Formats: sequence, structure tokens, C-alpha cells
Amino acid sequence: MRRYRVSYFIGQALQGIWRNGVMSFASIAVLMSCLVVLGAFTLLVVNINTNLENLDEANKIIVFLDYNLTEEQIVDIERQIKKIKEAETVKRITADEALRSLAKRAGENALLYDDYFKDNPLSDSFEITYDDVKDLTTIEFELQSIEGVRKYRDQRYIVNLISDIKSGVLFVFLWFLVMLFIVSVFIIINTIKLSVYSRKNEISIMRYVGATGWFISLPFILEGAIIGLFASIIAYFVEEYLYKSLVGSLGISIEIITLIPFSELAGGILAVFIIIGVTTGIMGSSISLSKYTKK
Amino acid sequence: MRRYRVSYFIGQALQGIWRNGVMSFASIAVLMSCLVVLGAFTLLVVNINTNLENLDEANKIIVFLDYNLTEEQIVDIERQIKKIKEAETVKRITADEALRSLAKRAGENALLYDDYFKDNPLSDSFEITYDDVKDLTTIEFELQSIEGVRKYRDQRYIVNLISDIKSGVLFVFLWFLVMLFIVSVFIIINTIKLSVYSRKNEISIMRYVGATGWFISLPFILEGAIIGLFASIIAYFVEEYLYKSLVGSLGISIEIITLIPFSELAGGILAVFIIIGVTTGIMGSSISLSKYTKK
Amino acid sequence: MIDFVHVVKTYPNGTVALNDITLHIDDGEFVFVVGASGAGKTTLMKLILREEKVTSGKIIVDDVDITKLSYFKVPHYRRNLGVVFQDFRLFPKKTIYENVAFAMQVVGTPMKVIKRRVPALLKTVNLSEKSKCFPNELSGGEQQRVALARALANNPSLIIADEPTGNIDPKMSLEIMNLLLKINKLGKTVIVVTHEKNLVDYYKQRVVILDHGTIIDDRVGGMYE
Amino acid sequence: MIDFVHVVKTYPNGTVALNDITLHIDDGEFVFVVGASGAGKTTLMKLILREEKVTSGKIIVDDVDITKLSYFKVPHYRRNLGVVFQDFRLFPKKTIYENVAFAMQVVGTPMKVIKRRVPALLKTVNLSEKSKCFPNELSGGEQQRVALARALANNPSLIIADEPTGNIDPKMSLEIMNLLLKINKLGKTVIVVTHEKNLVDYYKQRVVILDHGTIIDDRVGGMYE
Ligand SMILES: Nc1ncnc2c1ncn2[C@@H]1O[C@H](COP(=O)(O)OP(=O)(O)OP(=O)(O)O)[C@@H](O)[C@H]1O
Ligand SMILES: Nc1ncnc2c1ncn2[C@@H]1O[C@H](COP(=O)(O)OP(=O)(O)OP(=O)(O)O)[C@@H](O)[C@H]1O
Ligand SMILES: [Mg+2]
Ligand SMILES: [Mg+2]
Repeated sequence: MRRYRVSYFIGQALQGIWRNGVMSFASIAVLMSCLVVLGAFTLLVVNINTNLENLDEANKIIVFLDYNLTEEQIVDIERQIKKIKEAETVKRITADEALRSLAKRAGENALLYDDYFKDNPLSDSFEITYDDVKDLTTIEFELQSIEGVRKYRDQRYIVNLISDIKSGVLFVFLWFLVMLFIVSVFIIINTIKLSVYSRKNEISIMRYVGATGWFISLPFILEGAIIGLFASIIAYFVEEYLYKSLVGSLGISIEIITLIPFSELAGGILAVFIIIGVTTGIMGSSISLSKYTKK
Repeated sequence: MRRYRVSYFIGQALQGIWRNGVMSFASIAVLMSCLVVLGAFTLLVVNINTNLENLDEANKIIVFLDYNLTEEQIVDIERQIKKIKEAETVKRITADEALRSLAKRAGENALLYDDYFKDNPLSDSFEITYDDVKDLTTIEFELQSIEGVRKYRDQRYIVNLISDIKSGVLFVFLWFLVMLFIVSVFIIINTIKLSVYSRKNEISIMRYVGATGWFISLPFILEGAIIGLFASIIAYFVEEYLYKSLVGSLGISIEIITLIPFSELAGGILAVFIIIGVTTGIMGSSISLSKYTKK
Repeated sequence: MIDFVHVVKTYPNGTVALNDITLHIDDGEFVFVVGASGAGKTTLMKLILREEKVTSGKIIVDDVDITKLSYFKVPHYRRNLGVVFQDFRLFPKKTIYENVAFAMQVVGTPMKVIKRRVPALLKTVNLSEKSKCFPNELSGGEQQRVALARALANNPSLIIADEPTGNIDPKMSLEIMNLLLKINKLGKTVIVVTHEKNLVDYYKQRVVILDHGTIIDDRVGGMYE
Repeated sequence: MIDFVHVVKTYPNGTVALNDITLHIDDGEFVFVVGASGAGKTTLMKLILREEKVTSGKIIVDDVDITKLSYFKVPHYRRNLGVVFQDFRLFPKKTIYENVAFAMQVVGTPMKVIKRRVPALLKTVNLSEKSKCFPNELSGGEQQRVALARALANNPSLIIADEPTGNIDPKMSLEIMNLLLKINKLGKTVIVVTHEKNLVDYYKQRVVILDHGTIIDDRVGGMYE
């Protein structure tokens, strides 16, 4: 068998794109749009996720000690608590500190606490932070066996609430992202299908002239890949522009929200775009071709 | 001039859809996908908006009165406050109530307040709610002129924070929705363009046989409309299924989030789908046709 | 009445297809146009149909200079012409019946007239049994005859046929030429492009010979070559 | 060597295009296939090309029953055939040069051979100046000649030409027929479908006459009709 040259196939692909201008343009436009939407939504999800992470403060347990413990006993308890693997940080809060923060919380009525500073009725306590809600039970179990612990208070309700919101929001968004992804792939494949469809005559003539399936397909598949590549590069720049202009107009008004700078995500976005663009481009043409090369 | 029959054009349109099965299917699929995404995102935004509305509790001012006012004076102050147009509701909080809620807030350390119940050191107060953050300044201005008002505390910081988040979130989402809409229309038009493109020969033959522009276009435009109609109806049912299954799997895990039932939105969604579907279908074909009917 | 006045047609790629053509065809004439491949015969037809525009010169059809026809008037003008294209130009997604009927629907012919006339036309070209077929289910000659039936559908006053017998066997060719002659006898103008020497020689009508875009011979009963 | 053995071809819509055809064509023969429009000539060609499948019967080409050819072998089989289709089947988005070159690229001909051979082929069919044109910029006859050039590109051992002169003037027709005869003299098998009585009568080769899907006459030097 004689040799076929790679340059031939690439040349054919480029020629195909050029000579079928209308179709190539429409395909690139559609592919690009899908990628932009997909990318924008991913950026949204990533940002939401990052901002939700910051809500983690609620992951702590306050451990109240018995009244009238000696300093040694307290230090000993601290040592025992620190032994608990699941406890991330352990911070001692003296009775005075506790009273002061209570007074502060009363706001307007802080003066009500004045009397107590002379003879503090509170005990020392420890603030334990942990990483995961699941650790809570273990930590509490361990605490029960420590002498001198009067009681402890977790923020289970708040924790659960926040974690519910987080997982709910993420669930909805990830679900949405998946849907968007499926729809995009579907749209892209359909678009490329249409464009291959409008060239089915050309394909059948190739068959009549004795071209094998792969010889016909390769330029079309390369066309799909090149269109995908074009589309993803354009989509990247559109995305950058959109994101930056959004951050620009949003950044001023809200400070508590942290927006991830585009540069941090740029590489990943470009890579994912190219992967999706090229893959769907190739898939789209392969799928539609198989119908017409079998004659 | 002789008469043309409407049934002819509709017949031609249906025939066109049927005989160009591949293309019609692809167009409907793409259109439908776009509508589903658009619809899903709108539902998301509507739900987020509704849930954000519930965060409105922060819109209140606490007005602290002078100590030792007579009941009459307090009633008089209440009357004056109620005269402020911007004040939505005005609620009196007696010194005892205030103390009790303070004690409650102290949680663990509520016992610290026991002594005070015998001789309450707090004053009576009023809680004013209002509708819009903008009213805050007006209300506070009015309060200054009322005798017996010792001081007042707004939650300006919290209010601003929440309002920032709200407007930020809504901004992002509406912006996103607009983008999605533009992209969808763009994709749909491109798809229909592709499908008209693959029939450009047919169109030019019509011209050669003496068909006028509108005679050629009408069936194509009707085709676009019918495809749009099909797509939007299918999209509606897909949307319903998706939303209900999402609500189903989400409803269990989070109670603080209110999800609007689908039935409440169904009519609107269907209407909007049909409007968008049919309009873009018509637009898509008209735009692409104009190129080919001018020969 | 058709008048070509110093018509030149140069295609965008520089090919001069027609060079200074002046030609008069009276109402009710029957004209053969012959010439080598690439001589410009089809281009001449396309100019009359206003599918292509002249580069210079005028073409007057029934007192109207069709080179100046506005985009909106072109379809109405074309309805008076019945054209058989060299490449048939049938609608691939319409049946034979629908292909012929379409030409009549364009001019708003009532349904019941169409239902009567189309089968008659298909009978004339011997294709009655194929009326429900699509063009790709027909042989080359059959497609050509469909094109002819469509050209005759609206009873046009001018019939232009570009190689109407190019894919048709001699017997059928004669039948078709006889049909065109019969139509011509009814007062219609008929222009036939053909390269079939036999036919041209046999019918002894006016023959216009084109060569490289110019008319090199034009006489009645003229022999081909 | 081509052998049709009791071949029947019925199209999906029920048309019986060929009915019990038995036909033997030796290597190096020159055969005219004639017959009325719709007689089944093109169908016969399509069966040899394996564009259509037989309904029953066998077709043996060079000792291979092509009715049993697997999908993967069809392209390789087709490369030994040079076909001029009745409807040309040129690539609309490729230039004339590329149209001819493509047939050679398919079989992996080196670039420099292509660069030499394509212009030579175009010269043979008198289209040298049109090599950069697209098919829609050519006249009917010119397109037909491009199809012929493409059919000859790979020096096939069997050439099938369906109405290769259907759109071509008599002079050029003679040239093309002479070319096909010359190729035949070099040992290639040539099958020509035509309805041009003159040509058939003139060349006195074997003539197969089809009528309604059956062979009604088959002899050397046989007169048309
Ligand atoms: N669209 C076009 N663009 C460029 N050149 C063209 C175009 N159409 C035709 N030509 C050229 O103009 C010349 C005349 O073409 P035309 O089709 O009129 O020839 P013809 O006499 O009909 O030939 P045939 O008998 O082969 O059909 C030819 O050389 C052809 O290549
Ligand atoms: N794809 C098809 N589907 C159905 N019927 C077909 C198909 N192709 C051809 N036919 C029918 O089969 C018969 C033979 O067709 P074929 O094309 O072989 O004729 P032909 O001899 O080549 O005629 P011509 O000289 O007009 O080209 C005709 O009646 C035609 O209508
Ligand atoms: Mg011509
Ligand atoms: Mg045929």
C-alpha cells in the first residue's frame, strides 16, 4: 500500500473549513457560545464554593471546666484535649475573657456586667476547632472521659445549617453545571452534525471514487478538531473579558465576597476549553460521518 | 392577482420539517436544549431571589427611651413614631421583655441576670421595621425630634451587608441570565441558519421557477415557528421533570430554603418558552433566508 | 419578442462567455441554438432568464429592458418563461408531481386546476407512473422530461430548453421535439439549445450558431456545421 | 472480465429496473449499451460500481463475486474502475484540478506524480485553462469532460461511461469516443452508455440493447434500433 501524507489531511481540513465558510462560522460560533456559558458557570460555582468555605468559623466546641480547678489541673486537661486527634486547634479562654466577651455581646447593656468583674462567677473554658462535622461525635465522646470537664457546647445546629446550605447550594450548582455540560456537548454535536449533513453529497462522491472510510473521515475529523480549537481559544478570550469586566463592576460594591482573580484560573480554563472543544468537535464529526461513509 | 391559500403554506412547512428529518431534529434538539438551560437558570434565579427576600429581618431600628417615663409619655412617643411614614411596623418592648431576651441570649450564663429581674435597670424601647434601606436616614432624622428618645440603634452594618450580598448575587445572576439568553438566541439562530443553508439549492430553484421572496420565505418561516413551538413544548416538559426531581432530592435535606413549587411558575415558563422558541425560530429563518431569496 | 443588443457577458473569473451578441427573435419563432461545448449557449439562456446579468448591452423582452428589472419584478417576469435547465434543477425533496405542481402554485393556480393539469402534463412526457417518485428515483432521461413538464406547466409564451434531449434516446427525442414544435405552432416562442445534429438537420428551422461567444451563423433551415 | 448471472434489480419502491440479465464482457472489450430512457442502463452501471446491490443473481468481476464484497473492500474494488457518471458527480467545493487530483490522492499517488498527470489529463479533454475553476463555473459539456478526466486518472482497467457525450457537441463527442477507443486499444475494457445513434452506428462495436430491464439484442457491429 502506498503512503498517505499527513499534510494532505491537514490541508484538506483547512480547505474544508475555508470553503464552507458559512458552516464553519456557524459551528465555531455555537461551540464558542457553549464554552463561554460553561466557563462562566464554572467560574461562578468556583467562586461560590470559595466564599462558602469562609463560613467555616462555626466548626467549634466550647468546653466548660469545673469551677475552682487549680492551674495545674487546667493545664493537664488542656494536654488531654490536645491529645484528641480530631481537634484541630485548642484555645484556652479564661473566666475573665469569657465574661468580657459576654459583656460585649450585651451591647447596650454591657453595664449590667460591671458587678461581676469583681467576683467572676464563670469558669475557664477551652475552644476546640475541628475540620469536619463528622469529627464532632468523636471529639465529644473523648471529652466525656476527661476529668474536670463540667460540660461542653457544640454549635451543632448552626453547623448543620451552614453545612446544609453549603451542600445544597453546591448540589444545585454542580447539578446545573452537569446539565449545562451535557447540553453543550449535545448542542455542539448537533451543530457539527448539521454541518456534516449539508456536505453528505460530497462524502458520497468520495465513496464513489474509491475513498475508504478513514480517508474520507480524517479531514472531517481534523476539521472538527480545528473548529473546536478555534472556538475554545476565542471562548477563552471572551471569558476573560467578561469575567474581568464583571469583577470590575462588582468588586467595588461588595467587600465581604472574595472573587478569585482570573489569572489564577486562566490556565485551567484554557486547558478545559481546548479539551472540551476539540473532543466534542471530533466526536461530533465522527458520529455524523459514520452514517455517510457506509455506502 | 390570484389567491394563495394559507393551507398551502402550512402544508409546505410541515412537509419541509418532515422531509428534512435530520435537520429538523437537530434544530429542535438544539433549540430545546437552549430553552431548558435558560429555563433552569431562570428558576434558579427566581428561587434565589425569593430566599434572599426572607433575609429582610435585619431591617429594623431599636429606639431606646429615657428612663422613668410615665406610661402616658411612652404612649405619646409611640403615637409620634407611628406618624413616621417610612416606619412599617412599630412594636413596643417593655424593659422586662428586653431583659428576658438578653438573658436568653447569654445562654449558658443566663443565671447572671437573675438579680436584675428584681430591679430592672433597662428602659422601655420600640422596635421599628421599615421596607427599604433608603428609608433609614429619614426615620432616624424624624426620631431625633421626638422628646423622650434616649438613643436608637439601627443595624446599618448588617443591613448594608445583606443588601450588598443580595444585590451582588442578583447582579451576577441576572447578568448571567442575560448572557445565557443572548447566547441561546445566538445558538438557535445559527442552527437554523445552518439548516436553511443546507437547503439553499432548493431555495434558488424556487427563484428560477418564478417564486417571489415572500412565497419562498413563508413556508420556511412557518417551519421555523413550528420547530420553535415543538422545541418549547418539549423543553417545558423536560424542565418540569428536572425541576421536580431536583426539588424532590433537595427538599429533604434543607428546610430553611423555600423552593417555589413548579405549578406556580408553570404557566409563565411555558409562555416564555413558546415566545422565545417561536420568535427565535422565525428570526433565525428570516435572517438566513434573506441571503438566498435575493437571486 | 426578444432583442439582444450588443450584449457582452464576462464572468467574475474573467471568462468572456458572450461577446457582442446582437440577436432578434420574433414572437412565435422556433430557434435552435447550437455550438461547441463552452460556446456560450447556456449563458445566453441564463441572460434571458435573468439568472445572470449582462456585463454590457441590453436585452429587451416584450418591450421591457430586462437588464434593468428590479429584484421584485424578476419573479413575475420569470413566470412567463418555461425553462428546461441543462442540469434539470428539480426539487430533490419533492415528488415528481409536486415538482410540476410547484411551478403552478407559485402563480397561485387553484388546487383543482393543478390536480387536473399535472397528470395531463406527466402523461405528455410519458411519466404517469412515476408521479409519486422523488427525482433521485428516476433515470437521467426521466428527470429531463420532468423538467420539460414543469417548463410547460404554466403555458408560458416563451419556452427555453437547454439540451432537452441530452439524456434521452432518439425515439423519445423526436417525440419531445414534435411536442415543442406543436407548442410553437400554437404561437409560442421556442428556443432550443442542442448539440444533436440529426434533430437540427431534420427540422429545418432557424439555427443560430455560437462559437466562442459570438454568433457565426444565423439562418432559417441552416445546417449544423 | 465481467459476468452478470441472472441479475435482477428491483428498487425499494418496487420498480423492476433489471430483469434477469445475463451478460458476459471479456477483458479488453468495447461495449455500447443503448436503450430507451428508463431501460435500466444506468442501473446496470450502478450494479457494476456496487453503488446499488443486486436483488438476486451474481455479478463476477475478475473472479470476485462483487455482490458479496464486504463494506471494507468496496473502496479498493472501485479504484480499479474509472466511471463517468450521468450526473457528473464532481465535488462542488473543489476546483477542476482538485477534482481530478482527488481520485489520485485516494489511492495514495505521490504528489509529484499528481502534479504531472493532472494537467496532462486536462489537456486531453481540452480543459487546460479551466483547471482553477470550480464546477459551477463550467458549462455542462465542460463538466462532463472533467468527469471523464477523473475517470481516467488512475489508469483503471475498466472504464464505465454513462452518456459521456450527452452534453457535448458532435465534434468533441467524436474526439472523446476516439480517446476511449484508443484507451481500449491499450487493453482496457470500456463500457459506454449512450443514446447517440450516430456514434453507435459509426463505430461498429459490440452493442447491447436494453429494453424494460432485459437485453433484447447483443451483437458486434449491431445497429442501434
Ligand atoms: N458561472 C461561471 N463562472 C465562470 N465562467 C463560467 C460560468 N459559467 C460558464 N462559464 C464559462 O463560460 C463559457 C460559456 O459557458 P456556457 O455554459 O454558456 O457554455 P455552453 O455553450 O452552454 O456549453 P455546453 O454545451 O458545454 O453546455 C464556458 O467557457 C464556461 O467555462
Ligand atoms: N433509486 C431509484 N429508485 C427507484 N427507481 C429507480 C431508481 N433509479 C432508477 N429507477 C427506475 O429504474 C428504471 C431504470 O432506471 P435507469 O436509471 O437504469 O434508466 P436508464 O436506462 O439509465 O435511463 P436514461 O437513459 O433515462 O438515463 C427507471 O424506470 C427508473 O425510474
Ligand atoms: Mg450549456
Ligand atoms: Mg441513465
